[in-house]
Amino acid sequence: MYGGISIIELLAMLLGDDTPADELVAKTYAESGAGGTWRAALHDGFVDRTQLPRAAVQAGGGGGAALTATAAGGSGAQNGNLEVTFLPSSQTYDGRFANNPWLQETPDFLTKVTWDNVALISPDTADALGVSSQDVVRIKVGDRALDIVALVMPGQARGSIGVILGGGRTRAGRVGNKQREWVGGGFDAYKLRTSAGLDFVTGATVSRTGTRYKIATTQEHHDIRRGFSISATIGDKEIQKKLPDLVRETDRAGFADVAYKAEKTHPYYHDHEHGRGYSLYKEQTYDGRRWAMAIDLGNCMGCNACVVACQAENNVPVVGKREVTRNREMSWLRIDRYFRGDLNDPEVVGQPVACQHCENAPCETVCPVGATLHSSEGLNDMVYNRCVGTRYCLNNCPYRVRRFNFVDYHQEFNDARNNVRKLLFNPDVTVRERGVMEKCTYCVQRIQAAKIKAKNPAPHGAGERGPIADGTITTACQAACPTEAIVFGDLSDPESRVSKLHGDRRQYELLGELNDKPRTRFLARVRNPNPELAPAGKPAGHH
Amino acid sequence: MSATKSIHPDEKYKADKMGGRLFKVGLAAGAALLIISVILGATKGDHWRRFLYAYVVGWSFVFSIALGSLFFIISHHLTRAKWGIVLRRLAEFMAGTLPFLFVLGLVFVLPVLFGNKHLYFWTHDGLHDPKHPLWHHMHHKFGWLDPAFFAGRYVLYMAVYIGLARYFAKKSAEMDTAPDAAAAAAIADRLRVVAGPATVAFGFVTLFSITDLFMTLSPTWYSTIYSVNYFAGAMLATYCTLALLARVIQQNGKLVHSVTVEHYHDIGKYMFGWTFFWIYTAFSQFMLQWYGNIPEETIFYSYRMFSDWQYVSLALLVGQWAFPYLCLLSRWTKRILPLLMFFAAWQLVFHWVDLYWNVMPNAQWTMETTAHGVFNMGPLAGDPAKHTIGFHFLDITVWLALVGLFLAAVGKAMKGNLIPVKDPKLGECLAFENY
Amino acid sequence: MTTPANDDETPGAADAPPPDRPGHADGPDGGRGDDGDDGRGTGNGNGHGSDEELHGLLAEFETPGALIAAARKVRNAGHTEFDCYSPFPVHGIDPAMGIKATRLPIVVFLGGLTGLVLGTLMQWWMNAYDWPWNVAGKPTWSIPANVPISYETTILLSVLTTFFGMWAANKLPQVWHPFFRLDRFARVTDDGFFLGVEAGDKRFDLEQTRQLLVAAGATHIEECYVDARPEARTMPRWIMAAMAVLTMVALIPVALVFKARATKSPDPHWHVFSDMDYQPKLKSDQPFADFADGRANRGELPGTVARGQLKADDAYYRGIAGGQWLTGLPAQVEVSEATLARGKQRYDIYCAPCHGFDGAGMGIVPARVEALGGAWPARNLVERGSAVITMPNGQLYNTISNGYNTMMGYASQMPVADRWAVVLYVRALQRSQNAAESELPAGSQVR
Amino acid sequence: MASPSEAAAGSDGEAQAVFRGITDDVSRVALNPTPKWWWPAFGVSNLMLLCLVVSLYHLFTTGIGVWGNNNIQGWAWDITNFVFWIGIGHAGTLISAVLYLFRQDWRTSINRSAEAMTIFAVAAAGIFPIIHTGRPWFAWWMIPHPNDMGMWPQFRSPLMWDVFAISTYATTSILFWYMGMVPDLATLRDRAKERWKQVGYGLLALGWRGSARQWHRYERAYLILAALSTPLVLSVHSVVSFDFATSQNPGWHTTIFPPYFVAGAIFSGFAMVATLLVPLRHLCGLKHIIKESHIEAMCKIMIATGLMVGGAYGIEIFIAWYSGNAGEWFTFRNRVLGEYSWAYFAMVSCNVLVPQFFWIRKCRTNPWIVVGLCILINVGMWFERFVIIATSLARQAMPGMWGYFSPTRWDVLTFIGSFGLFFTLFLLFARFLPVIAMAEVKAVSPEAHAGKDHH
Repeated sequence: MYGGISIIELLAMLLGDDTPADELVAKTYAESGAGGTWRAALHDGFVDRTQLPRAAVQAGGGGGAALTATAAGGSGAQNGNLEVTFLPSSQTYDGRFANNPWLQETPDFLTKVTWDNVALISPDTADALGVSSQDVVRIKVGDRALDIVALVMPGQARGSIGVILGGGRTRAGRVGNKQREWVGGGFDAYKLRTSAGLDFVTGATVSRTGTRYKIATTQEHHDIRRGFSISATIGDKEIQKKLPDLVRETDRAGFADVAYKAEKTHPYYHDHEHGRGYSLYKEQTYDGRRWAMAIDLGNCMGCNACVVACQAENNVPVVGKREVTRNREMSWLRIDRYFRGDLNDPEVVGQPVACQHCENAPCETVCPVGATLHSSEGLNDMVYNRCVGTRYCLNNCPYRVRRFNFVDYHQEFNDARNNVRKLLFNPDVTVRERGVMEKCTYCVQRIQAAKIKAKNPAPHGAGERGPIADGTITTACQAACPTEAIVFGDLSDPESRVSKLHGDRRQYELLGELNDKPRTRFLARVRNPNPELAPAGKPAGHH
Repeated sequence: MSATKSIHPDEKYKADKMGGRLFKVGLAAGAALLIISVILGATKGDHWRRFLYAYVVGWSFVFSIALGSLFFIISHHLTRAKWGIVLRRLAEFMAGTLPFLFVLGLVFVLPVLFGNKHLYFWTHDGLHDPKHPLWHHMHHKFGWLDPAFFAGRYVLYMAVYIGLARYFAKKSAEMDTAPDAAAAAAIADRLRVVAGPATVAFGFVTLFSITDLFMTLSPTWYSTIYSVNYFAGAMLATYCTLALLARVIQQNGKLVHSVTVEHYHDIGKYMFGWTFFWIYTAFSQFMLQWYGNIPEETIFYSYRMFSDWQYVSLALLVGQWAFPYLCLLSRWTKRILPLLMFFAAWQLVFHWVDLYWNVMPNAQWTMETTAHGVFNMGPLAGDPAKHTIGFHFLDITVWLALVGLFLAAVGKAMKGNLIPVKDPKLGECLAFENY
Repeated sequence: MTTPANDDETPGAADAPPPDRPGHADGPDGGRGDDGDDGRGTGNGNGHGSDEELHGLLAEFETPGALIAAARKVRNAGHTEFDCYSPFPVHGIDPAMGIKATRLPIVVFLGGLTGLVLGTLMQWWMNAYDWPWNVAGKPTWSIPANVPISYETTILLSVLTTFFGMWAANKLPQVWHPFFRLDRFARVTDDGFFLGVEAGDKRFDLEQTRQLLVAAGATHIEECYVDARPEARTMPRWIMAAMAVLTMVALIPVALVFKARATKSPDPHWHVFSDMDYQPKLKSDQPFADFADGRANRGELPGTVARGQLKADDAYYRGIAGGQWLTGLPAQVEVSEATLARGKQRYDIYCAPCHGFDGAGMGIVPARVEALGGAWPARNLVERGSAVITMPNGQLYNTISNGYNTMMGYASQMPVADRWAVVLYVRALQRSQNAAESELPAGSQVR
Repeated sequence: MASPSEAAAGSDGEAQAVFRGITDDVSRVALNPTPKWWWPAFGVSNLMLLCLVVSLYHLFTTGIGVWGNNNIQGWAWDITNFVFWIGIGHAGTLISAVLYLFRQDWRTSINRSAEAMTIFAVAAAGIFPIIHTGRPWFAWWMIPHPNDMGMWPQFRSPLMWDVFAISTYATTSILFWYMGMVPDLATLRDRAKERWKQVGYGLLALGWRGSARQWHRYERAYLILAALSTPLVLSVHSVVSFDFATSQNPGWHTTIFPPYFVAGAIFSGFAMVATLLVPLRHLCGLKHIIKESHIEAMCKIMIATGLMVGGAYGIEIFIAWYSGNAGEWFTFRNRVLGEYSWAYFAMVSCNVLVPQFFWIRKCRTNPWIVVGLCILINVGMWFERFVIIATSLARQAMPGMWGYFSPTRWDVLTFIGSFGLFFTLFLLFARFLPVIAMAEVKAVSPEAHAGKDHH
């Protein structure tokens, strides 16, 4: 970027060759005989027909049963003989990305932890050890010891401690270095890891050090099970009760039933397309385009790509660990993760939730200055510079997808030394000031760009004013989704993918009973577990 | 101010035969109308549904007046209010009808107990099937909305009301026969002390009894302010009835000097005040459910806003609130007795419309089970606009029959003095002046 | 300003002699035994000279009851210009004095009605008419949601009408009144009950009225004089001047606001609060000193290939085939009427200004330069035998894309397909300009 | 008495003495030199006010982030404090207006200070809606005015209703208070010795001279103001309750909120009046005007309103269960048994159980007990708002966004600061203005009828 020279160029220069690096590489590539051009290989990211030959492998006899036993039972080992497994971090991998704040603040899909690496302990083992979340524990293996914060993790195998790598770096950079508790940075798990046991070691002893360490999670901001037992039960039970409604699922048999409909019609639910139904007023209608989204839960695997893509596209600030502990993370799109069933062997369900762009959005009606209102195409628009920040909309959003700039998260850009980091902003998206509410916009800047383009004559645009072809606009999350779980488009076009998905029998509205008429609809997940692998006595995805 | 007066020497304040006459007239009219209504109900051919609904409306009308009278008595003792002492006995007579109203109420409570499925929606058998669309909303409260438990609670609520009414009436009557002023003052003090806990009991029982008796007529709908709104209407009706009753008694030559225009003026003020409170609670309920727009709640209003009922709703808004409210603003409306009587009668009629409007639309909540075991919520489900008022002559006759019977019960209770002659504050009440 | 409370030890009421001189109020100061601290009540302003005229008689009574009785008497005697003064509202005095009920309630009702109408209209006009917008699917004019504000404006205007209506009816504020000159009158806000008959009353007669008041039970009677000079009855000039100046000063900001609204200004508006006008983000055309080229816009990094930008087809994208300029046309380019038409259109936009519509190199730009006496020739594209004619298609394409000498590249303006279309059109121009007669279609040759 | 004429008048002169006694006692507070207790009290209040200044400076320069509010609980202490203060204000209006309409003469002894308390409580409340916004410098956008953006406020928002309700309420309270004070200011004008006080009180008294014609219109206007204030006071807290009740949030969206909030407001307001007046009558020597029976009457009203509030708690829970709405029922179970149960039980015990002590006569008459119980009630009423706001928001429909609010030191400082503002204003009032409505006390005293024929 600054016209510096790369290592190969330097080496080549030392050898007296001042060919530019790319040409050097291209030359080497051509010499390698891989076929095609370097440019093509660079563009495609792979070289065709260079894969390894397919290996023929077969599962051993009775493999299913063995796997089941491991998952459900674990080793059940006593303290002193615990197993420690080393897991790469979903954020920093082995620590190499520790200096990337986007990644640091992207919550791990399962643990929802940001900014730190932790030791995962199953609920049973934690009870046996007398450890609870946020306790700093000392894990001893032989003469090696590691002080790391514990997180009680449903689904972790009994008797096994999952130590996540990647934290506790001292020379990673301004962001990645291990710092004070409130800044994060994690723990150096390599203290335990030797070449003798790269993936796991056994014979570990875990003891409480007596100190506590605040973990910043984006869900269960505190342990739901805190407080006296009734309090804990109420939260847990409620989640279990809500789950079948929030994250709808069915199994193969259920889906095969032609009468299956994920939208469990509320008795007072009315047909959105016709009539007033039970609304006490004539609702607004939309003549032109109607943007909408469909999220197929069956495809979502919780990889977080959408979350990071949204953050990059929409100039969503990274807020730091302390703010995350105060529930102030700014990500417009979050993936809710729930555990179902026995907490030692739960099923995990995830659900990406962003602004649902309700037609009857409860957030809009309470804004005193009209800073959030509906566009003629059905977008729930946020007018940043009209917002005075009453936060009423936030309180009134049943989906809790609105994000408030509690302090100036862009303050550091006042410092000239951070100038070059300004380049990370998307020029098409306003950077929000403190005191302003924000939320998912369906990437309105992309929609507007497409609309402008559609008005331009060919060949830049479609050549005439008219419909924007389905698929022309992709939201950032949609573009990043590897499984195409997210589909965006125009409902007024009956042939668009999103229209079809909205007509799918797996579709349902989140919290539809409120008559908010969300434009984002979910498609129920169809679980189809291998009956051989499903633990005995456990219904496969029934609700 | 602290000026007092003694009872006018020419005053006739003994009930004498007036109670008996009222009893006869009321009973005759009530019985006759009731017979007509029963005949109409029997020929209506809807399993007495309309009759029962009309009966509940009529009963809730007279019950609200008795209830309001009871609160009038208790609150007057509690606050040591002076102006209404001359009216207290009349209120006691009206509250004294509660035992009789208890019996009248059994007309719709007993059928429910013995398996009538046409009045209360929750008695419908189909609801107990988990496949029923409303099962999710209802199944947890089948224990509460159990006919036997319901009847038991009815007895309990009425027992509390009757107990309170009898206690206050008895003590008040004792005051008349008190040997001296000190003894009467002691009774008055005693009543004031009891009035505190009595108000508490009254308040809590009313919060639940109204919810139980009338709100559960709407299938799944709920509103926390419902009983407060009913109570507001009840108080309004009570003051109107007090005004009319006092006037009728005066025209029979009694209490001519005791009840003055000042007292009527105060009744008028309270009518005005309760009209305001009624619209306040009604608006709170409506606006909040309109604003929230959650189908579970808006269903109540959607049936009353988008069908023929909308005209009743509008009539209620104008008749129960806007028109009398504006007119009662003026001091003169309250002091010119014919005008005041007109508004008292007007408000009473609209009080009935209010109750009718609250209860009657539920009558079309029919539940049907098709042959295929698929439940639907009746022919009108999902289309509020198809709702009709379904007015039947029965609606009026049952109401008037119950009013007649209520008046008969008032006549029965009307014994002894028409004013508490030995009440320590009576003098101040007689001298009462609005300033 | 009046003087502090001051008890005159005036002899009893009934036999009170008329004061020996008008405005007598500075009798022996007894004061109140309990405070013993006055003696300042020497009636500053109570004395009167020749310029003073009688305002009225002020009689004192001991009880509210006595005041009512006196008021009735005075009224019955036919007086109208009189008033009673008491520390609190005395009940029963209104009928005694014959005060008619005030019409304030009607005024307040009208005020409230105005508030109701204005409040409702305001909401309708602002939310449903002037700028209706879709909020949560609710109707633009949502009447139930307008009730609270209409209600509040009704009350607000009623309250303001009541308050200022009372001021107006009572002629408040009126910080000065002749009776304030009398020290004794200070007790009216304490424990004194007074009845004042004004000299302007048509039945007023100093002696008779005095006798009437004595008969009514007055404990003390005093004459009250005021300064009769006209200038004493108007406000001092300096106060008027000061108020005028203050009003003018107060109007300046308002005037400025109106001026600002009425005029247009090329200046950017003041940023009292930045309100996200200054963004930390960089837009594509923004200068940025941190880079050598001073631009925020970064091009593709050398050696990288963006998604979808592989452009592996050298013939099509670069006009090269096998290391040589392409002589034919890439497979993607279709030789058709439509392509030629497109090529002509693009050529007329991008090329013709210099090369001329005919390709002869005399477009409007060179023509203009020549007209101004300079020379700025563009290449004649159609000149027989010139390099352009023999140039391979690929090179021509390359020239269009990347420029030649002073001609800039048009790659950023014209997509690849268009450039090929222009190549085609230039070829057509060349052909048409240099066509042999034999090449013309039969029947169109010039004879 | 010094004057022979008065002495001769016998009982009639005694009436005048009674009036003068009232004047003396009340004017003394404002006109005599500053009492010793006043300066320390004022100093402490100013220190608390300083907390407000400091915390507001920090808030304005840093952002709402200095408080503990978050993306789950957008409102927490800020709106809790707002509703708390606005509720406190209600007792003043109730005492002056409603009790006036009901001819409760005992109100005259306390209405002035109660009205003052209203205004200062509204002032303390009024700062919160402004400072709680993310960009308070744009709070004026909520006032409808033509602007270069061509935009209007959104009148469907309950916050806009609040703007109108609170400003109307503040205006009305101030006018009502001031109007009631005009005759008493005239008294102070006529009694003040220092020239600047004479001028000051004189200007404020508008030249009041107690003429019967003036009194006639004044009384009528006062009655109208009282009649207007009564529905206003109902509407203001109802509108405040709409802030919550119009939403779809379980725990917020319930129809009983308007009357329930009003009852709660009166409840807390009376507790605050008693908390202030019990010490004030001792310190200012007004025990014979603010009598024990007045304190007792207030205690009884607290029982009544406390029970209304308790009834609302009951019916809310019952209907939450009855409704069959799972979210609604969960919110209430969570309120009672969830992790905020400590707040819920603090609320119930302070608001429902504590006032029950007032059934006992001893608890109504002992000043220490009264003040203690009243402070507990105010604590309870603060918790009521906290419970409604914070616990309802903590666990809404999406379990993925459940949270727990923890206040920061700035939350605490701002809250203390609001008390500083309130107390500072109240002490200034108690020092310089007529703390008791002298004219009204005189008018309702038996002596007001002296010399009248008993008819």
